[in-house]
Amino acid sequence: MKELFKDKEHLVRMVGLFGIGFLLFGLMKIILVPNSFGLYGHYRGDSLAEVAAQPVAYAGRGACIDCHSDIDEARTGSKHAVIGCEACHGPLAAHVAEPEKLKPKLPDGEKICLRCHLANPARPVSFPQITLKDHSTDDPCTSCHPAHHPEIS
Amino acid sequence: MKELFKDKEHLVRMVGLFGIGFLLFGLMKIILVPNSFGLYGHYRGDSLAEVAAQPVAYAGRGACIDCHSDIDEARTGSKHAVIGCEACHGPLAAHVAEPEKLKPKLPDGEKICLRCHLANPARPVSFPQITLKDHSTDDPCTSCHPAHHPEIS
Amino acid sequence: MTIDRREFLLQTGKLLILTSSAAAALEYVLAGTPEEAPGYTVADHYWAMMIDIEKCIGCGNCARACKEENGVSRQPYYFRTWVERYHVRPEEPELPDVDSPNGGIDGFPEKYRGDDGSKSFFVPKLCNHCAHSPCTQVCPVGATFESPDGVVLVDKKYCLGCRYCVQACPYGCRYIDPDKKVADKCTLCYHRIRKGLTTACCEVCPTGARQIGDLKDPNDPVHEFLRTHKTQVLKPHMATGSKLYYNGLDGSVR
Amino acid sequence: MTIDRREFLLQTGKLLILTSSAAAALEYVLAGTPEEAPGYTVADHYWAMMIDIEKCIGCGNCARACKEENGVSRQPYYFRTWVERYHVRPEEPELPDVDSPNGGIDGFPEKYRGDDGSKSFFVPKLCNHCAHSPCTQVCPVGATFESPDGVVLVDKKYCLGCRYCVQACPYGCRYIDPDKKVADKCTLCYHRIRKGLTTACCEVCPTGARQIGDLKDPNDPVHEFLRTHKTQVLKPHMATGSKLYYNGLDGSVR
Repeated sequence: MKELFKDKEHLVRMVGLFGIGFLLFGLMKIILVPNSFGLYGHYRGDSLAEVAAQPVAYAGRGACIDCHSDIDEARTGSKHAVIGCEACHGPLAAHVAEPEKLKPKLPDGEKICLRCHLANPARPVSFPQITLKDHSTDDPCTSCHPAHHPEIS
Repeated sequence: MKELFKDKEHLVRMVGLFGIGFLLFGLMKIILVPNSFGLYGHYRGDSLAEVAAQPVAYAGRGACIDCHSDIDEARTGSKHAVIGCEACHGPLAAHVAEPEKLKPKLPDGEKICLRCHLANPARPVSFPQITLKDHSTDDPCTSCHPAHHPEIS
Repeated sequence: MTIDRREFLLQTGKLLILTSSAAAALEYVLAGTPEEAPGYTVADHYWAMMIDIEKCIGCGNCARACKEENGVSRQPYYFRTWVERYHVRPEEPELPDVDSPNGGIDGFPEKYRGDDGSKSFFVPKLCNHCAHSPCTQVCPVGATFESPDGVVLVDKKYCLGCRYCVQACPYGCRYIDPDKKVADKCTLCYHRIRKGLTTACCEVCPTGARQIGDLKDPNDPVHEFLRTHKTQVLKPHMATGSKLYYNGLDGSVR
Repeated sequence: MTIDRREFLLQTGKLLILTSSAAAALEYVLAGTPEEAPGYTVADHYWAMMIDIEKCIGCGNCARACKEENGVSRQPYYFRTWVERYHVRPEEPELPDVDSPNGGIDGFPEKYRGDDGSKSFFVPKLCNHCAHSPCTQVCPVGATFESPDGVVLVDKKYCLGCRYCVQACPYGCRYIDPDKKVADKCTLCYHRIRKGLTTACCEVCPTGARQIGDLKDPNDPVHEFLRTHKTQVLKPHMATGSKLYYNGLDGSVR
């Protein structure tokens, strides 16, 4: 038995080195691997909340209608009733946050109308489309078709 | 020069053998490769006509209506007007060839009707389907719905 | 419950056209020399088939008529065309249940409930008559080929029955004829379309879910169909050049 | 020209539901602590998107709103969502002309005739939020991943900008953010859907051609959509488990 451990010095040295190695590895792991890594999978779990923390630019039609229910009522029965307000009026979360300070501009009627309704062969045939030169007048679209209820009855 | 052709005998033998080989190859090609092979592509061109020579079992609605125009007129305005006669009556080219000799049997009404109209969740919802136990009577289908004009007006 | 005047005139017009050409050909058919029927030049035609899933009611008329017309074995393992029923459960849209009892010839017994949130529909299948068909590429003797008019055919006199083509078809549309022991498959009723008749399956389809079309004929309704529908072929990534165009094909269909 | 009573009630009902949950969340949004908005557990949701090609009019609202909402570079080479115009000529249905000028944001100038027998339509594109996404598999550091609620996201703090994921995406949906030099892509407006809001692109789509849906919510209209439509995903043979479901997808779309 004593024979076996005759040259034990190199064994002690080896065990020592291994121990230091493990300690260093553990230390590095604690320092380098973020806390939430592996929470849900092979990625930083915290990054979900970080992505979710991005501010909102479009408030959503719900926030608009909270104040402007009169406009929503004006759309009743119209094909435009299902369109989000910000589809034409642009992103308005800032206006919702500070209604008085940040007032939205009125959209440029004709440009906005034609964005959807200018004839294009790639549009579904059932969708209402106009060819400008064949259309009745040169008046602005909204003079005949109120934007919130464009149907001519 | 004479030196070069000193042992010409083996050359003559070789040329002879090649000649016989080519002749045999040509002969085999003529015998084994069908005439029309390669006419349109890497296949026997005649096989097109051979496939096309198969006799017809279904005469097609055109041949039926040539004689039975009264039935076709009875279908006018019905949803069944566009259905081929042989869809219900079976293949009748033999009857067209010998109208008197080979008389078709009347189709088994109910079975034929239900083949299309028995309710099945895989059928398009817009297609008229019936659930037998919920349907009005036990009478044969055709007592209310004439097969050639099934609409109840 | 009546069809409107416009559609009626359209359908009647179609029938008239069909009648005259079919009648002209029928003389030759009945005389036993159909190959001499006039007016067919292979270079003038290029055939395709369109299937509208939205119209298929799974009546099995097509599979039944195909066996009658082409003398296909009555055993339930041999079909040139057949109808599959798909049942797609919402949990596993990529693993649908598919059945095709006797190819759909005897109908589809009620098996699934219609109100469990699942989606079910019928998919008629047949040879895709590929423009770059794998089956013709593997034939060692040139016994199967794409005809100049776009139909994939088998030369039954020349076929060795080696089964290479059966293995090669990505759509499972070939079989070995149990009597003749040679490869067999849908011919797109080549003996009919050359005479101006439609295929047996199209002739008996009650809802018009199947239509053959001549891509080289500018007046063929196939062009209108392809223009006004969003069509899909099966396994497009295999680049087989399939000419079997489906409307309303679900992503679960393989 | 009016919508019927039934549809009106349906749409109004949807708005009411949206309003209450959005209003509850908005307080937190405006207070700058949106991650604390109540009522969202990742395990309770699983997001997908449905696009109905039959409804898309190519107005470009989606692409425009996406850039506004997510601060995507205004250069015309960077898009999280964009609209492609397909123009399929009858001679070569497999080789369509595809264009997407500035992603569709400025509209699609008239370029093709409608009466030449061709077929044209719009195809909105975005990240497919694959369940088995190739892009997350190649990331060497775990900076991109599928979240438990089914959204493929990028950890911008952790990304090295090595571009492996950009190469791996079979749908071309990733780019390197020109400012931050890290991978960027559609987040399915993760910051919005966690608050009960819909995505910016869905919010501004005037025809309802886009809808997000929660596959784990039995009351979500997504189930009705998937049940009543024949849906397709892009490149199904790549088995990416795409959760971007198209209705009315043409076979020419790649």
